[in-house]
Amino acid sequence: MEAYLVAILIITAIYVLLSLGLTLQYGLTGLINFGHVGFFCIGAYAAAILSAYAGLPVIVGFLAAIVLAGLAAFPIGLIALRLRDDYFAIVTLGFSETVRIIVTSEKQLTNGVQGIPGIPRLVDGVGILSALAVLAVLLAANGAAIYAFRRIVASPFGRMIEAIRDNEEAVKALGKDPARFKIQVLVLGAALAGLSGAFYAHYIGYVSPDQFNPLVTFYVWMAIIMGGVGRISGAIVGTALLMLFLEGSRFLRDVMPFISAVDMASIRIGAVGLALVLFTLYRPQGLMGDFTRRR
Amino acid sequence: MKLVIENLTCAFGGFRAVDEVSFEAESGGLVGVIGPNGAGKSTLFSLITGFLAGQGGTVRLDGHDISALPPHERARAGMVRTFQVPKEFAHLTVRENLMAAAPNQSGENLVDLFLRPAAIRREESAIAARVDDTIAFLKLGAVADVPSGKLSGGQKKLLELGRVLMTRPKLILLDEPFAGVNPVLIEEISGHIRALNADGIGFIIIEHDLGALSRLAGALHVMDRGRLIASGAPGEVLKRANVREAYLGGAA
Amino acid sequence: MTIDRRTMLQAAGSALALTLTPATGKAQGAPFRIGALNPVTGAGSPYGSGMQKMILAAVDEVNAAGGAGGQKLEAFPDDTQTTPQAAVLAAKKLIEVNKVKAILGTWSSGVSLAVVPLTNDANVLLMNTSGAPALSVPPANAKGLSYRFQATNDRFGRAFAEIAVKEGYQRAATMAFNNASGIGNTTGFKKAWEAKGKKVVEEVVYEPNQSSYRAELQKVLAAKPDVIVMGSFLPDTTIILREWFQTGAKTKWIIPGWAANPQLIAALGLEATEGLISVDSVSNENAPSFKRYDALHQKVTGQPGASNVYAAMTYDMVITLALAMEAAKSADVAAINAKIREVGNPAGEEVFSFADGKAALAAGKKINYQGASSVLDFDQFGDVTPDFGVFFITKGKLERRYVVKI
Amino acid sequence: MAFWIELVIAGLVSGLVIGLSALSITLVFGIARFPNAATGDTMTLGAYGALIGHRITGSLIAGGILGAAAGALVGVLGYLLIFRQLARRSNVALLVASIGLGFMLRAAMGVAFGHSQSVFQLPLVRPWRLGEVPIQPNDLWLALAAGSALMVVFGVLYLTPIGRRMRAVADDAALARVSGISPDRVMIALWVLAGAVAAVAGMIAGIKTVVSPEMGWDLLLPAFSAAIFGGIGSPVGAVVAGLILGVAQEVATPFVGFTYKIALAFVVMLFVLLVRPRGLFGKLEGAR
Repeated sequence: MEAYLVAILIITAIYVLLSLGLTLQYGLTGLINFGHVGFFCIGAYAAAILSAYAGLPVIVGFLAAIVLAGLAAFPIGLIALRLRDDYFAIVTLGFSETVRIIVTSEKQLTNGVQGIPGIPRLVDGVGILSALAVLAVLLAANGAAIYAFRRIVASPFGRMIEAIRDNEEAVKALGKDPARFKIQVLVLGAALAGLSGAFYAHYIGYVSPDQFNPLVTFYVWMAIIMGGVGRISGAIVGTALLMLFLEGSRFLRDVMPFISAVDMASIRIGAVGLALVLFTLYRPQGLMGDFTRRR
Repeated sequence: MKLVIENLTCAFGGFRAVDEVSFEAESGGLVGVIGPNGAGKSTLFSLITGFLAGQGGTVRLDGHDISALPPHERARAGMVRTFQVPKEFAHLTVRENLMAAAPNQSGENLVDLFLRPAAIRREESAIAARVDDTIAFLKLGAVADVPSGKLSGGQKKLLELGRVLMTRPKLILLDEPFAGVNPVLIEEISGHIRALNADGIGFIIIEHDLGALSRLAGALHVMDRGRLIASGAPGEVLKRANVREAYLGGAA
Repeated sequence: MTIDRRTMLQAAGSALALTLTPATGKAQGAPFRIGALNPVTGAGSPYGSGMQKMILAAVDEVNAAGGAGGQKLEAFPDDTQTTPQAAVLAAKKLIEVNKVKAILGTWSSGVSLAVVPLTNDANVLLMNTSGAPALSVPPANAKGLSYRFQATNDRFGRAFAEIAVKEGYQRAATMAFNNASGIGNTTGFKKAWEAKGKKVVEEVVYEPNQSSYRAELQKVLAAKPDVIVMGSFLPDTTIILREWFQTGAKTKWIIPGWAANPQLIAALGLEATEGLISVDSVSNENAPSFKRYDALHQKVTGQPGASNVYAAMTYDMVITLALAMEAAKSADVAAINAKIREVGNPAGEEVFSFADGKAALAAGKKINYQGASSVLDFDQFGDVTPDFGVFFITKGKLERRYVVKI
Repeated sequence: MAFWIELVIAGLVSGLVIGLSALSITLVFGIARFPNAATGDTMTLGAYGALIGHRITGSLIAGGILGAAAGALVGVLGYLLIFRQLARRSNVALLVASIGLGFMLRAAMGVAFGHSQSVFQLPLVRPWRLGEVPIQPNDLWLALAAGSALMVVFGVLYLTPIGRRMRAVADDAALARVSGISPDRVMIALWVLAGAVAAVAGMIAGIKTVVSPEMGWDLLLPAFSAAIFGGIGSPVGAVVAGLILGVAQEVATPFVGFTYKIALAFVVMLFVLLVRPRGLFGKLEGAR
């Protein structure tokens, strides 16, 4: 039981990193990134290729995951930041689908649809201790990310990105270039997603293109919308709720065997949809509080 | 600083919102732009400050052609505008709004943010001191820590003026600073403008309230249907027949 | 549905007890726990619930025969959702919460590759129906705890090549769905075909979920092949064949059995499907074990057993496992693992059911279980090499003409 | 030569599906001002509706009408229950809600119809030959169906009073409100039209391929591309862009490879946004 709980906590912690990135991008800056899974994918593949194929130390893969995912955000940012919000959403969604097609097609590098198996574990060994060690590393990474996040929110930079979310024209009128800030935010969030991807690859041990479909992006969106947009606590609580919801359905079937598993899959995605609609309609600020108050 | 605009033109479809408008303004001066609703005054501001791309004409600042520069670079050059409908950062407090407007903050650079925290703290307290002065100057002390979205219309106008002042501008373009503001506050704002003008800051002001503006402005430009129909000293311009007709319509 | 509150509460209570009570040591009579980890939802959903039902049914069959190795079996069903992440968490749950000793019935290669490190770590058996060659060898099968009841995609491809030679085709082209299984089939074919000194005139790999495959089809047909070999699934095969028929071309097709099945015929009609060659690992159809399986499958799903080859495999997994337990007379995984080849491979009396095998073992004989899905002889990698049935579709019926062995 | 002509014909037929779905998107985008991500699942619903209608009546036309009615109904319900409540919120709120609505539709169809594929039971026919080029009768029927759907939409938009009001709202919502146009009636007309068009697109896609709960989602990206390419808010543009995109996908794939076919829609979209953000015929700018 403990090891299963630890496994859920590990996956939760991986998703919290994703949620934090999106909170920075959407919650604070107002960037509608619908391609989050693309950066996650780049991070996972960078870590997988460098450790499983090239045999480099794990830390190199992690650094590459962060850097490459961040770099990938740069051109997307340059192009897409000229666009209106809703166009930005569609372009980023297209970006993540393109990333998936590229990792599917570039077989020499990614082994195509066969995926990359045998990605080394973060911590060798069997049993709960090694799982706890992985969790500890992840929590440390989350802690560092949250620390950096809070520093940024409390800084002049944080003040400016919130100003951009509130009114971009006024920011321009004051002589500051919103694009410069938005691109940095996009890169930061993408780098966090890349880090998350590296953890994911080393934990699951196997990556293949079909793991990186847009549903992952929408799960993260659901988490931050439920938890509370623009707040660290919202990202964490929302992600925990998401996991409870995804994993809970596993136990629900133990308890209510008359729901067929096939229907369960539909019910799961329907509930994601219902949550998105209801939260948008009735509680746009999410569970953890008021959109108007930061920190 | 001297602003010269020549033949600025902007058309939407076949409709010419601004039609070959030219004039000048400079630091220490105070120019008023008046005209009936839809005359193209706000569009003119957007053309000057780069928020709209027109179909012709040039904008020169101290002799440099800045027609191709994006809005934030024009603002950084010292020419800063406000908006007809205030664009406050609604979720930030008055104080934070003003802090955000201060120019050249190294805390806006992520690398400095993590590598030079002490320097940034010093900088922040310097900016905070300026913000305190600005709040006192604009008498916004009572609402300093209120989210700006909750301010009254007049207070938002003051806040926008304050934000502009934080950027240390040389030329300020005010779009209807008196609209929706009570007469007492109008006198106050006028007082601020005079004081700043005396310090050498130039103003271009769009206004409906002719009384307040004609007492402030050294020169008036009158627009009607996108064109500049009269320019000159306020007392003289307002007497012209075509101005009276355009501006006051049949009532004259 | 007529479930009153009382039965529901009872069901809920007992299920909770099952889920949440940890295994109570090795007391005599405590059941041997196995996980039925199947693709109930996602891409594998056409097969997953049948696979799971057959595991549960086979467990009942074993228990009805008095259990194996002195123990009853108890199965815990779960869903991989056909995605590695969900499968990993499900496997963790099965291993850690339900304390299972074997996980049966992972389907897609991606899922099996993601689950196998966990089963290795926990010293748990994994029996899968995946096609990827990587599963045979270390690191995936480093401990020899993983068994594959399905032919590898590569073997399918080799069977395709045998058939193409036998039918006298000269100019073969391939079309593959862009995933591990689809490409595995066509590359396996290409290797074997070229080894016979022949050429593949055109190869196309296509993306799923398109509204038309005409460009792909045209490119293949432009090379004027006499046969097109597919590595495909049902929806895309439906669309491709419909478009092919409407172009008026007259090519022959060799298609894996999971795509060229009765549903395909129902979708396309008699004329378009006439003469298609459908290839499947032969369920061991004439064996008594298949008849048992077929009857059981008919009972629990209402469908004929031949409609789901993977269900036959999961049925065999339980029987094989139970026989190995019986032979080992132990619930120890290492001891059971040591006996799996012994009860499955030749040199032994051929048996066709758990009860018969148990009786033979009790009589001190060696046994060779002949499964419903194939004869089930495991090679050194834990892979089976089933025979392949070659079905020609004639007048809307799948008609088996012959069997190829590779 | 015949090879290329065949590809172009195939592309035109695919393009009709893309064009119709883009038309639905562009109508909503132009009038209700948000990208409606539930369009794909409305298509799926239309396909299932038509499938059921076809099975019951044996007539594709009756099936199409039932499918279109189902699409229109979901459009109107979505408006009344969700989108109207969000009218004063940002377009992000509307976009997120539309994704939610799409997921709910997909879930409901998954439960109702299962996940295995369904097909329209239509007789398959060998093609006619025009010289070297095979012409498929089914393609002609599909083109005819798409053509009549287009005629209805353009008829409503350009020949009826409600259509004139819709275009007025698209041009300037505030002005239209001032001049006494009831927004509710225009919006309901819009959602009827948008839902029905998406449903017809779904039906055609379903006839060409197979019907499954996920089919519409997969067609969404090309549809968005075409809507942007054609110019948001331009019905003609959406259809023309859909056709161009369809042909481009088919004709280009022998060069770029088949796996990159799907990415092509995205590349076209990026290119258009960079070079001509208002698309072929559009008024709204995608760039700021």
